[in-house]
Amino acid sequence: KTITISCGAVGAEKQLCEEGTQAWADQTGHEVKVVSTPNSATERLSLYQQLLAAQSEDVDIFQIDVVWPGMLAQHLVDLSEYTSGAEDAHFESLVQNNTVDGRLVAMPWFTDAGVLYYRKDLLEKYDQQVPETWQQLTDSARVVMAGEREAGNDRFWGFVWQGRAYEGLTCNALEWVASHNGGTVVDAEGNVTINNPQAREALALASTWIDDISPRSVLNYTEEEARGVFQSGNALYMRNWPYAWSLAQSDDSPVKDKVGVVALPRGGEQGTHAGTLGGWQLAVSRYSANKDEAADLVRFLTSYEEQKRRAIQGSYNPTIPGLYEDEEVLTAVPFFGELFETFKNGVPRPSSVTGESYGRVSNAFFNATHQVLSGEAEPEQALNGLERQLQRLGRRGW
Amino acid sequence: MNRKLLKKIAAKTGFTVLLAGILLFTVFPFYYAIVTSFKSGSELFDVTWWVSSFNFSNYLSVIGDGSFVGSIWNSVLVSFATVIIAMAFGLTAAYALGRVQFRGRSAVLMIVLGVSMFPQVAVLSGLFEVIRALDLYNNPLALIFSYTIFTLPFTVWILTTFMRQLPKELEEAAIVDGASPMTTLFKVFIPLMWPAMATTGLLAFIAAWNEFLFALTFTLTDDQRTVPVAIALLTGGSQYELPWGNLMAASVIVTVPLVLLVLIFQRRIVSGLTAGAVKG
Amino acid sequence: MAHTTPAPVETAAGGKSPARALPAKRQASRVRRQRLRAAWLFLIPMLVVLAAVAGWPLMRTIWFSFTDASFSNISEYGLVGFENYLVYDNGAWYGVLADPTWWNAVWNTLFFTVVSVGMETVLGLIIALTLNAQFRGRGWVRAATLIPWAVPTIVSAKMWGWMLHDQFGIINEMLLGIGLISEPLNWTANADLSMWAVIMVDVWKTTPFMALLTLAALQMLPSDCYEAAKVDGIHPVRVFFKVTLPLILPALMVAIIFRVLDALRVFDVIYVLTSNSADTMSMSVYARQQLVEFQDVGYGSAASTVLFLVIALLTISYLYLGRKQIGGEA
Amino acid sequence: MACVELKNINKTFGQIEILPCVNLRIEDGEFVVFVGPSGCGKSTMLRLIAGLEDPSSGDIEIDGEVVTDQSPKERGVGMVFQSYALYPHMSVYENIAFGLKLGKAKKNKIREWVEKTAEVLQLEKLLDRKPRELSGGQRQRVAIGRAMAREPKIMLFDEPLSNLDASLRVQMRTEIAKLHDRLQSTMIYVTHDQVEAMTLADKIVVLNGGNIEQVGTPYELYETPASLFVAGFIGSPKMNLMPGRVAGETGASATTIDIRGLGQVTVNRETSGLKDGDSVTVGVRPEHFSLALSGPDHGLEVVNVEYLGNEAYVYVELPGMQELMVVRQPVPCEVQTGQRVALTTEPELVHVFDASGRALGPFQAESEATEQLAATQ
Amino acid sequence: MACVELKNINKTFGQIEILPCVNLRIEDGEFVVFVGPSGCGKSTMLRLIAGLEDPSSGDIEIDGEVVTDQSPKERGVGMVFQSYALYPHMSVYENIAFGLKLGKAKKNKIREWVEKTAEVLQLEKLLDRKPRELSGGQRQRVAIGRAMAREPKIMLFDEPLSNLDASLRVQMRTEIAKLHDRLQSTMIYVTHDQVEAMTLADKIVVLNGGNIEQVGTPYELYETPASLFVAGFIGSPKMNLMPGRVAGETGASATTIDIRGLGQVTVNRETSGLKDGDSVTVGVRPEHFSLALSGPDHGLEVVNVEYLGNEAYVYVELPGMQELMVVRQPVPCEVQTGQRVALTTEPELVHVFDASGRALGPFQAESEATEQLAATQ
Ligand SMILES: Nc1ncnc2c1ncn2[C@@H]1O[C@H](COP(=O)(O)OP(=O)(O)OP(=O)(O)O)[C@@H](O)[C@H]1O
Ligand SMILES: Nc1ncnc2c1ncn2[C@@H]1O[C@H](COP(=O)(O)OP(=O)(O)OP(=O)(O)O)[C@@H](O)[C@H]1O
Ligand SMILES: [Mg+2]
Ligand SMILES: [Mg+2]
Repeated sequence: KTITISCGAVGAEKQLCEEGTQAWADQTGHEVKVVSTPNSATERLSLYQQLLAAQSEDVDIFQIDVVWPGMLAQHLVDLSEYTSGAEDAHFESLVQNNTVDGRLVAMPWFTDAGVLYYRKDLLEKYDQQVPETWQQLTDSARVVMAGEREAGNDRFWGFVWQGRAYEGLTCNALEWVASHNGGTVVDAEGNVTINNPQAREALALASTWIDDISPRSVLNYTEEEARGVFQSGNALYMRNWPYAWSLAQSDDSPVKDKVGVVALPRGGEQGTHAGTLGGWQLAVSRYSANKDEAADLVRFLTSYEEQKRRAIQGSYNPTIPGLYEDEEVLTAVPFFGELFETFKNGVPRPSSVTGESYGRVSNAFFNATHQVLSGEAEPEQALNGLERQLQRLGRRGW
Repeated sequence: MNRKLLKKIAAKTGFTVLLAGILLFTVFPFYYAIVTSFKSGSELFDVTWWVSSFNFSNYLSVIGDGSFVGSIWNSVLVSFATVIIAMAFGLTAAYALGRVQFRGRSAVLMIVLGVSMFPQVAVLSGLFEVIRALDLYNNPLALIFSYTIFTLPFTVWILTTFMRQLPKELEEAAIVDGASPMTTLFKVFIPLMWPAMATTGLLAFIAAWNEFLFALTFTLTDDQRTVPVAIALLTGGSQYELPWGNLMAASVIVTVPLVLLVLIFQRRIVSGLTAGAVKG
Repeated sequence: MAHTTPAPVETAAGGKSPARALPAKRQASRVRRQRLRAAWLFLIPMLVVLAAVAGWPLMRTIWFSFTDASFSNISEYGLVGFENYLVYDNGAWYGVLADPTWWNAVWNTLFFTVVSVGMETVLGLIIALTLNAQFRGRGWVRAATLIPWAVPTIVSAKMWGWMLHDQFGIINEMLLGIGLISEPLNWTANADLSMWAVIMVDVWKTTPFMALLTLAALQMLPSDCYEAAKVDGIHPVRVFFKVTLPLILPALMVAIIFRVLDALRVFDVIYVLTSNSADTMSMSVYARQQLVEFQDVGYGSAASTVLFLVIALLTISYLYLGRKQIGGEA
Repeated sequence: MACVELKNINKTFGQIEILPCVNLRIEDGEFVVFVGPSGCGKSTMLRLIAGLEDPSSGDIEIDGEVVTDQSPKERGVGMVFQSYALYPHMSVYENIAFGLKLGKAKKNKIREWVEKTAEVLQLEKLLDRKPRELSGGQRQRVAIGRAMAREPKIMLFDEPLSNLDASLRVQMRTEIAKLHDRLQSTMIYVTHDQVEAMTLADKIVVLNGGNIEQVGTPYELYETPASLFVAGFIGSPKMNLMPGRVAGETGASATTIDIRGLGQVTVNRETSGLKDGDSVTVGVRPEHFSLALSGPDHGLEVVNVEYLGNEAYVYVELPGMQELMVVRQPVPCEVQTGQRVALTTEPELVHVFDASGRALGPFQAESEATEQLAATQ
Repeated sequence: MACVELKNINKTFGQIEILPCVNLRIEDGEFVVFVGPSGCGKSTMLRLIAGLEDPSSGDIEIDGEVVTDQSPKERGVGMVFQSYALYPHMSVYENIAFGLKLGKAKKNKIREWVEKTAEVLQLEKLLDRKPRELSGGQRQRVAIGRAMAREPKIMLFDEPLSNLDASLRVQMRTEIAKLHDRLQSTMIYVTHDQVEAMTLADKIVVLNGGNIEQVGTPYELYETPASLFVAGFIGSPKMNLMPGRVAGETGASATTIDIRGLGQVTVNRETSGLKDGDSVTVGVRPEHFSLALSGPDHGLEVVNVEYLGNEAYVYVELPGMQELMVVRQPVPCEVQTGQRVALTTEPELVHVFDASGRALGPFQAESEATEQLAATQ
């Protein structure tokens, strides 16, 4: 039988996926076809939805984002019938995230969480500490920036992150709010929690960064723009996903070996380290003609061995806690160990609870944030508006 | 005499400057893409004006990916077929709309235009259903079929406009010579419509060549995909990394055939085709 | 030999008998009918193809605009009437027509359309006039000018995003280099600039479209009245405005129509360059956001339908204003 | 067999009535020439007959069959367009061969035919040229060739020789006459050249502002124009027309007419409808005046003498008349500008038109005058 | 002031040489008419003078200044195009006014001007029409109007009256002559109408295959054509040309020439370059033959009589010659087809051309013959 799987696009991700599926195919004698899908998550989602809405058999296994299970649940198979409890070995938060109405619609495959990149050399040069809180980050960034600018690099900035009005900003802002103990916009019961003083404080702080330690154009940065600035040596700090690590460490990188990675700062002394949970899951389509084989492939791909291989070869964060203590893994990616907590306790976006409204929630959230950042609205005003908007969205239940 | 010479030189210089300006305006970003396509890794983040070293690794990696070459082939097939269909239906329709006066002509024109008034995303789902119903999913035919939704109105309108401008007497002469509408169209009008046909053809070809949303949605496997999708699906080592070098190399690769195509067909865009036909 | 029925001979002045009843307008003759039939025969394949491609999707979109269908479960929906368009609920208006974001998108789109199509038309004309001249290497220049149109939109938008980058974008480098600006501009993030950045990219990308169509129109002009203008010693600028422009106007109008249609539906450029930013959100981006990101097929379809109506309205009034040029002689 | 009949044809362009009501019958094999002032509707008539234009009302019959509905092809017409309407993308050869090819003739047949036609039209060397590389006259000949090659049963020529030089025009005229003899097809020909009209026509139709003024043989038109208009239109230089006034009794074989500035003429016309003192117009053709030098105080002043090589036109001023009188004289011409001359003519050669422009026929009392006139031919 | 001079002008289109080497001087204020067979290069010459076409080599001077690289505007020319070249989107009014506005004339000034021009051209009622709604002749008049309204210092007319009816043509011709008188501008005029050429021209230039055959006044061309070509080309119907052979002594005031089928003529030409037995061509104009009826066995057969109204052409067959001889006769004409006639002429009226086509001048011994001839005018 031929199983069609959508995993990754091309490049290293696809290659890893192909190797994994090939191994399974060799074991079982089935055939696996890998289809590539767009890089952009929204494009990928709409493509999936076209296929699923048409009840297409064309794809058996979908690689889905951590925020999608709520939206796609009704098209997906309950995997718990096939996994015989294997999901228990994974991060609990992820499994919960993937369980919709008691059905395990997807298996965690790899995870992601926002981390802070910093320039070891510069911190040393200006005698600064690796920041523990956002405030420290702000202060040290100012110092280093002033120094570097004086030294002639007038394009040097303190902190770059993802400020464009898109999902990435939701992730960033959620980190600020959550690290200030400001909740996750909508709590697990479906109540709108965003309009609280901590959240206001977090946004107010962030909005001071613009034109101070962050260029105004950060308001239009996605991951790559930020990495571009950072990797060309023009920024002290960067908030990004772990993927940037291997690139920053690549041979032709000007910042090679000058980069450190830590968990994102806390929001004040009482705050917590918070990294928004990202990552991808594998799910089986309800319309698949080969559900059994597909589920088996999912089980195989999410297994300990396969995740270990991917962690070593591609620095993909495993979803099985045990792997963060595996020696082989740690030699390949040293910071996995240090950041285990960050990955384990990644802050989930309120996607499960808001279900198919998540898109609107996230949109409302990043738009409100963007307004605050760009100075069009005061945090208070923006959050009031956001709260009203979300309450209206959720007025009949999510 | 001297002033005249000066004036001539000034005019010539002015023209050259204008030309240079136009070329700079249109080609510079592409040139920059070429420059970028020879870079790799962190070089990308440096601003450079010239190609410092010819590093073909991006090209090799793009071409080395077998499915990319295949997608070029798919694109060629799809675009050519689209243009041929658009031309075939467009020309005949343009003859009817441009040369025959009948009631409902403007209504037909409006309806044809109306088709291109919905945003692509809005028709996407419906079209997807049609294509699945016709069992064309993941088949280049689906693209050829769906592309007519934007190429056809365009060709019909443009060709109608140009067809209308041809002298009435020519058609009358053909009628007196006993030519049927078909013959008139093919033997008399089409040869005179080359500038319009080459232009619309090129524009439609490129539009089909570059179409992304339909191509992404209506094909699934790499061996059926077209160039823009293939380019969009070029990614780097991970989810967020954009492989700039590869992307630019791929863009350069797929633009070259188009440039050649334009070079070939622009010869058809010549003036004075109807010169000498009628007096007065 | 000649059995002529001599017509009553009348002098030129007294020619017309005052009360000759004009017979009722005759029916279309057979020749005309034949031509008509040929015309419809020619038209029908085109119409059938269009109907096959577009009929269902368009109907479906309009239909869904009256429902509360959602993307994630498109088969279950209820009819909601005009709720997606406009509804009064709990003391407030809801629906597309009551959404300030929508009206902001409408305004953005109109602004974008007017400015970018205007600029494209002017630039396209200039380029076309240049390419119309005879010079060595004209073919290459023609091919070169078409490149922006030939680069896939996604690539070109990304390319420009890169070039417009405030940190390592070459545009800023260039402007800094010639001293036009003293510090890098935030093209895509700055609310004041981002719309202009979008317009700039769109102008760059689609000017070739205008230029090529205009070129075709120029090349199909009758040439001999230019000689007359030359002999009459008329200034080239005047010739352009009084002769060339009126003569290419029909083609230009059609080119503009299609550009306007595209501009009113603009999506990729804006989406790639500035994402969902409210400063640049267009009607299509709005519709897509509703449809894809918010999963609300009903609402998104309503937005699409309103977008369709806006475009249709604009097009019809444009055609009406320009009917002389377009509907003119046949 | 192709006789053409126009029945109550009316043609309007929008608001403008071009042909109010035309009735005309053209016999099979006849050579009919349409003449008339510029813009009077000649081309429109041809186009109606060809079927390129629909009449606003009325019917066209060919061989008794109403063809208003038929296409030009079915009507069997060929046409030389006034504006040529050559296919600009085809060579001269292809232009001429196009109709033949559509007629499904054989390849070498076509070549033969085209080459023959081209030879007749002196286009042999130009067969490979495109229309834009031809001179005006050459284009016109291609247009003729295209219509000729197909040998249709009705041929329509719209000023086909207007751009050809005199000697070529004579040759072409002869060729067309030959073609007519050979094919016996019906030919309808529009021309402004009087020589062409006179020499080619079996019948001339004079149009004026969309109305048919007179139909007749060249001889009839020249010798007995039915109206002032025809009299003024046929003949070049045109007939001298002078306002006159009946002086004395009418209705007899000799009527005296008073012409201001010229004196009295006695004419031999049917003047019974007139009475003493009525205004009439008197017409005398330029060749029908005799010139005699008169003394410096008598006669009329010669204001201009135009030398044409084979003849000369003497322009004489008639006091009180705007237009000059023209007298044809052989060369060498004896009078010179500034001299004064006396004009004389014969009574039979004087045309008289009543106030409404109708010509007065020859005096009918015994109806001999006419016969006598005819016998002189 | 505008005298035009062409110096060694050569013009080729691709491979084809149209004008091999033309030298011509046109004086200021002169009215020059170009005539020549269709396709001989007349329009090309006008276009070269106008500056619409660049000469392949040679120079064009206006008032002594080389203008080869000047634009038409700088040359100060106006032109009526053979193909009219009207602005298709402008009304008649706008077409005529378009060139005028240039001079920044006031609006009502322009209107006045245009209306005056339109009146002269009888276009008053058509001022609002577009060219496509006009008849051929009306379009042509618009083209004339456009050039006339501007009153340039050099006016070029390319067959401007070819599509007008005879009477309008006469009027227009007069208007052009008036315009010439008024403006004193240099006019260069192409026509195929011999009457136009003869009446309008100060100087006629006869072109043949790109070469200037002869330049002269109408009188000179008609009376003393320099070559066989000019002789055959000027005059309609054309001169009768017969092959002959010198019989007897040459170089004297009377040379005898033997014409096959016609007998011997004695001419009064400079024949010193010839010798007994040499081939020559003898030319006699149709109006220079006298006709006399001869017996049924004598003389030549009349094969055709063409009636033209004001005159008749009698076609006579000369045994052994392909072309028919034409004799002009007044009407009523006394001979009829089938009769046999004898032709006679005067020695002074006989043209003789040597084998190369050059005309033999009048006998020069005392150079009196010419003067005498001139005196008769
Ligand atoms: N573009 C061209 N290419 C080649 N030959 C040309 C071109 N234009 C004109 N000719 C040739 O040049 C010759 C002269 O053309 P021109 O138009 O000057 O003739 P013309 O004397 O005006 O003739 P007509 O009386 O027929 O108008 C013709 O034989 C014509 O075929
Ligand atoms: N499309 C039209 N709309 C309005 N009037 C027209 C149209 N076509 C022709 N006419 C008018 O009809 C009249 C007759 O035109 P037609 O072409 O038959 O004239 P014609 O006798 O051929 O003249 P010419 O000798 O100048 O060619 C003219 O006065 C012309 O202005
Ligand atoms: Mg006409
Ligand atoms: Mg010419």
